[in-house]
Amino acid sequence: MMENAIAWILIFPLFGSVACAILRMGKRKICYPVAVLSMVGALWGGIETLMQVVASEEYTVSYIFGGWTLDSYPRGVGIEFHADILSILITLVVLGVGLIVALYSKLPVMEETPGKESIFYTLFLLQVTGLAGICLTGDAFNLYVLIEVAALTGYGLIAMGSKRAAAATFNYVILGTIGASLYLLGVGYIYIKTGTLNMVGIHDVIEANNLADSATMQVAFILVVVGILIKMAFFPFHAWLPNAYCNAPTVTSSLLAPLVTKVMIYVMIRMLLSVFGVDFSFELTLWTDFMPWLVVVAIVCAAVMALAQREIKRMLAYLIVAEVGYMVGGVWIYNYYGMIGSIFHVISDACMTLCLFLGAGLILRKAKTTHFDGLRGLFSKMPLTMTGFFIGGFSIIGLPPTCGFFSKWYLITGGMVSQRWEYLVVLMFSTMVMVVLFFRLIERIHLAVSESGENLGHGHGDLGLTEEQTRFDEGPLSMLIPLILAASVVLIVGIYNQDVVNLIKIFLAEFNLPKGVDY
Amino acid sequence: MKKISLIPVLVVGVLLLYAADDFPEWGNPTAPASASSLSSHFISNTGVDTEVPNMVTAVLADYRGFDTMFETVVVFIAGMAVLAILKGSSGPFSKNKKYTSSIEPDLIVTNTVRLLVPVIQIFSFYVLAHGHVSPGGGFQGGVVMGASFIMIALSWDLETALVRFPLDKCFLVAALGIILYGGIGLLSMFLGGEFLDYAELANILPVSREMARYHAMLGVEIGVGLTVTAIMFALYANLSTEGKLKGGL
Amino acid sequence: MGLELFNTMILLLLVVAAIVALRVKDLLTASVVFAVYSFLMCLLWAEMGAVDVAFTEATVGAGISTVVMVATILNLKRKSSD
Amino acid sequence: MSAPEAIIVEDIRPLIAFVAPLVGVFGIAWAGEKRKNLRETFTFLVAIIQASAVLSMIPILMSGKIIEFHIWQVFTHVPLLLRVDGFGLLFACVASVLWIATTLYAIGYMRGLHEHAQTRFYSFFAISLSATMGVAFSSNLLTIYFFYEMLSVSTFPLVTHMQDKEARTGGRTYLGYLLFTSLCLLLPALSWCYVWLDEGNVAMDFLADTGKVGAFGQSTQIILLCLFTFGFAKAGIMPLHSWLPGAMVAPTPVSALLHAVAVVKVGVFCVIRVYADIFGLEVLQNMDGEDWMIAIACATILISSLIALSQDNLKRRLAFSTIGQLGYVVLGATLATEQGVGGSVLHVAMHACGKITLFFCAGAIFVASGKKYVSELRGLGRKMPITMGAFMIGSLSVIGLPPLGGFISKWYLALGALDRDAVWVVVVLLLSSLLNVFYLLPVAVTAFFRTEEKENDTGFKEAPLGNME
Amino acid sequence: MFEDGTIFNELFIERLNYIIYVILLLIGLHGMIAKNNLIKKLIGMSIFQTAIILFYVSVGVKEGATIPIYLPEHDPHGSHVTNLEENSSSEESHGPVALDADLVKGYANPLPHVLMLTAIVVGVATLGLALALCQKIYQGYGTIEEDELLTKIERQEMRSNPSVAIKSMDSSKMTTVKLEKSVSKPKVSSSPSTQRPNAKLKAEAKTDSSTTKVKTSRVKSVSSKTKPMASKSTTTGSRASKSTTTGSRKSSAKPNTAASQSRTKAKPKPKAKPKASAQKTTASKLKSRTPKK
Repeated sequence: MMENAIAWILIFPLFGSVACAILRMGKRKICYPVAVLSMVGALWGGIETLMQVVASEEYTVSYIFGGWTLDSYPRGVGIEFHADILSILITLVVLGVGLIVALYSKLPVMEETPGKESIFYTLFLLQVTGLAGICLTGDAFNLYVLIEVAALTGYGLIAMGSKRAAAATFNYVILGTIGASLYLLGVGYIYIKTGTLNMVGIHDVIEANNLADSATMQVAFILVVVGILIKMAFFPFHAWLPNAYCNAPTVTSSLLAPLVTKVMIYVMIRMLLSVFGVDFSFELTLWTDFMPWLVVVAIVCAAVMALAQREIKRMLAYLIVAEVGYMVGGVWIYNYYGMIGSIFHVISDACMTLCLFLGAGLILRKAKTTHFDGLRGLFSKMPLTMTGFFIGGFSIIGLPPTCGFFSKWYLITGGMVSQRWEYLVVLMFSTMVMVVLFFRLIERIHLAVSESGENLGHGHGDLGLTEEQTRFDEGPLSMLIPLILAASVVLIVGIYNQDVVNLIKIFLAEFNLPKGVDY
Repeated sequence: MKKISLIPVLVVGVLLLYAADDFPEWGNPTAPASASSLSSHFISNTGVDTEVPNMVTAVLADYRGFDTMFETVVVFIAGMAVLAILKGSSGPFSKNKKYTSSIEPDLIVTNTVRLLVPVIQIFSFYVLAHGHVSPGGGFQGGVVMGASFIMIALSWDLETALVRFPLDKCFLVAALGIILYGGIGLLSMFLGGEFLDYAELANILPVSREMARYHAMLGVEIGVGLTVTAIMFALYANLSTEGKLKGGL
Repeated sequence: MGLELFNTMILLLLVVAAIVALRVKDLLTASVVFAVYSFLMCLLWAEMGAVDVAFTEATVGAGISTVVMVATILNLKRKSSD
Repeated sequence: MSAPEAIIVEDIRPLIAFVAPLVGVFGIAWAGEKRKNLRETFTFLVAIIQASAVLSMIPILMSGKIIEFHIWQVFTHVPLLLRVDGFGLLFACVASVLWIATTLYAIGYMRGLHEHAQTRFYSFFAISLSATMGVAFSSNLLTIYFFYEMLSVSTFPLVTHMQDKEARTGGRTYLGYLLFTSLCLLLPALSWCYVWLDEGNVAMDFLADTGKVGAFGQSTQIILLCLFTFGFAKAGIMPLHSWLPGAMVAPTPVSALLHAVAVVKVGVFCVIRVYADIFGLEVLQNMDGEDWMIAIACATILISSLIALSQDNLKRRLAFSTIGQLGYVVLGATLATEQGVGGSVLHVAMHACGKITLFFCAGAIFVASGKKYVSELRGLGRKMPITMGAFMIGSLSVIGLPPLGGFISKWYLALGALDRDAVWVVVVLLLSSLLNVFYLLPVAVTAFFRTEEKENDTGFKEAPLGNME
Repeated sequence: MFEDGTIFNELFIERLNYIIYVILLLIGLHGMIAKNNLIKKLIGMSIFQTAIILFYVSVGVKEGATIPIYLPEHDPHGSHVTNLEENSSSEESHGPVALDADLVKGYANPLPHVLMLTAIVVGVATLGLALALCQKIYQGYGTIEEDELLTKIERQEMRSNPSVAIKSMDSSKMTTVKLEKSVSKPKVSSSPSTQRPNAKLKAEAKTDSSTTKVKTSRVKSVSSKTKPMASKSTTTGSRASKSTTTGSRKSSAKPNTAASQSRTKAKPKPKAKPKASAQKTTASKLKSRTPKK
């Protein structure tokens, strides 16, 4: 039972979703507990695998489906799940966020997509299966199939919203397909040169007859990386993200926003480090020169666009694009600390974005709008929700006890040590923008001043709202507790950041990334 | 606007052509892809490992069985997503034309279809079951079976097809397909092997380990066939009537 | 030389079918031409030795996707602006 | 202060001083509007616990020991460590004792004006005080940064308490300056030190790592010094000072305690920590560009005193005088001599007591008569003798007349300047004291006909509320 | 099968497959990006995917190799096994033997074929889903042309905004007299709890939060990308996308409900001192919003 815990991570949500589909006929109410239970089971599998990974001496668990063990069959005959520290950490983030959103989803699903609960939970669980599978798989083609599983469920979950969501999803389908197909083409080019699909196998063949300088491999590298950048909503290809996440039902955006882009960044890191190898991806190709400048453009534009928004979820969507810029920058400044910062930022950004989107969902439910004008007096009306929301906000700004500070800390260190001043400057600029964004929001909620600046109340704290509007009425408990859970996770990850960073350092030990610090 | 979008297309084109001349020559057996240890193992050992003559089906269902399971899940997702999008959706421009069967089903068409459908369905069973030896297998068999139901819907109207294969049953059958596939994998896991390790089924089946794989593959193909049949028909039913399951073509 | 000619002919026809499928105005004809494109592709693969893939493309690729596409088009407008 | 190698004692008291207000916040929030008196008693209780914890540490420190308490290991090599040494304890005593006075005062003030949302007011007040304690007892650069940020964020609701237009502009300038400077200037400087010194595993501890910054080149040191000086914008050094007058929008108890004692002093405290404990006096002395800092400090003193002259609004005048006084403290630090730093440390305490009295009086005047402007105070002395008396004593102490506290610290500052043989600094000191006289005394004179002489060193008055007509 | 013709023939014909696959890929990609009609985009997408499948299959081709199914002599259950029926229990014959190297050359490489089975099915699944999306778009907006769709979305969001913007414009003019805050119930910015009756309708009507023009998928042109128009105009009632309740939603009525709703005058409930010098319909006035903050 224990030794194939890694398989249980995927089996639980898969069979949970099928159970939800079957229960379509029966009672509607049973889907929610089934979803939560399967997520709990998956999380148990994840933790169990983490124990195994940490216990094993070379810190990896390799599990081949179909019994084609390595000793009697060449590597790559069966599909191999190659879980090392980085992949199991990201899997735990995926499963944790999935569990919290599953707990959160009880009421909003019933209200926003009445009559389709069981379909919703089926797609929800399959989405989590796809994402967890992406983090664990060690086979390049299997990764494509899992990316498609995650993408298709994502299209379905988003398009369940209004007709406006359908229009936004169409855009997402086109872009997603281009990205996934380019990745598939890249894997094809790798296969034509190396003859194997197993990631470790590919790495060995590239090392063995140093294919790095062959034209096909260069093009394969470009195709794979561009494909993943498209899927990741990196700046020039981010057009689908704001529309998709704003018009989607609340639970969908709370599930997709924290996970989809982060998992794709994990895929990029996996491709750069484990498949192509450090010197192939960073030394030979000239990406490391122009990529940070692209990141600078990405973060600046995303931050400016976030400033222009008048609606919380759209602002958060542009913030996600900016955060993607952070992580891509962290990877491409080709530095030990930058990589630690980028990996830690994947984890912390997932928690932060989850916290913010859950809060936005609650605000939407209670204040009937997430538009900036409708938020006045929410501090007194829903204090817990607002504290949860703004813990996420402070974490994005990077105030100390939260996890955002530490990821920004490592990114700054990486930028400094690798002498990438443009990356540092853009980090500072975007922090400023995020300070303005969130405190503008606090101001809107806290003060009784209209946008054009004239007083609304009679001063002395009268917010110009009726008593009934400022009466204390929090959101339902089933939505509030997950938000508080998410906010506390943000703080806990911040407080125990050293343990996570040590794990990351163990993972990065085997790649000799330049430390760049010449004392 | 069209001209501007030509630029990225040309850039990609140049990129691909630049790599094209570096490919190994066309079809020579010593190219890395064909001569790699992986594909030569498949060709030489499929007979030994799984006793299945059709290597493609062997690799599809056994060696890379996990891929195929997720492929079935992709089909299942397509069906569910289409249902999710179109269920109960109506807009100002939706063609909720009442189904007035102005033309009742044409005599010749209905009769030929009545004769053809059983043959098609037998052929689909053949394709599914004989996937081990001749080209074919779960997907192709399932689609042919689904096509037979669609043919009924085309010739008569959707209601008669739905009488034979109601939509709720569709999704039940689809789910059962995946459960069958996953179930075989789980069973082999409970019997001590990894997930989807069919050889372990030899403990309960009175056959050798290779033959256990042979039969397990058949079971898996049936699972895939069930799912694909149900989803293809559900896809057609939903798309042709915008989810209202009335009318159709 | 026979197979060689056959192979090249199919490839050229494929390109023609693809271009026509995208340029023709009426969506129904476009989907029919796309069905032709799929069947040509299936022929090419059969000739190249990929029988399983050809069978799948014939049934799944050409068969179902054309039927589904035609079903959708009949629910929408037939005329396409470009 | 780099005290001699003293014995380190592990003790829980600094943690109590830090955590007590945080725990109190729950009590206050729970008591809430309905049980006002219970809420007030909670605030008092917490203030007294904090003050007693701080004061009880004095004897331990007198016997030469240093108290430490390890809270959390932030990075493998950098702990979040509370350490109580002389300078920190002095500042903590001043802050905690004055918090009790302010609480007493705030109760009268808030109830007098029927202020709204008092629960929020008291709870955020307590949080900012715990942050002040944290800064006072922090042992390394990262800890001080943590609590500095915590203080900035927790004082924002207090500054924008009125929730109206002025509160918005005040809040914006307040937070704009503080967060921008801390994130844009302080964070890079901080991470620069943490990255480059000792291959990245330096703890920037105030005791152990003094003078390590010397390892950098001259230009880097100067840049770091500027980044730190202007990074701690709470010290209100000239170019980045305008948040302080802007924050006068807040109710008077806030501006009294925070802008006379807590927030402003935290800024200056950090500047002194950086100058004395990170750079160390030797490194400062042989840093060539360092006397520019003295020039900046003197400019701050002179310009702010001049502006204070022209201010009619009493609180804005006091605000600019605070900037001036802070200029003294920064001046002491920039002089980089033992005496100078001693003087500035003393001035921190003396100015705190003096200035808080002035703010109390300003608040009392406002509560009683609703007057805000100096010109309106004509003849107020007869009606409110006690308040104006206290005002008189407070302003004398701030000006620095011999018997009162202000004088002692200015005296040491002058000595420090002489050690550094910067005579022009002494001239600036005298000139600015003159200016202090010009903008503080007229307030009292207009209110009184005759001046009273009363021997009262700290001008500590119980809340003037009791005898308001 | 391929005799070695001239070098040109060798180079061109040999590589023809790869060149054709690149051409098809480009046609598909161009179709996806440049075509205006949504269905055409989908056809382009399918061509794009089939081109990639063509590439994979042509990778697996071996010269002079038969299809990857065992010929009778290598067949594990083939003729050399004494009894011919499938599950012959008596396996005593020498059983299937692994082929040696030169025999392996006789069979095509099965791996690409397996991968492409999956790719085809994924392609069809995506196509089915995208067609469902097209139907929903057509139901809602009545068009499947990209440009018409964008203008319609734009108009719908503007329709739900302008009534607010204009209304709030003149409302702010009316309330310029700062001091006398006559209305007991000050301007309800947007959480119109008092308008309980039509809140539900409004909540249900609003489908989208703020106008962001759905950026056409001019994705690939990195430099000359048209940035999505950051939403300048704002809507107040930006309800989350309320899915259509089963009751048929008079979406056509949506535009005027928004406008009418904002014009309805909720009677200002007089509080202690109703000094309403000028009768201001402020209660339901949505708060004044200058377009650019």
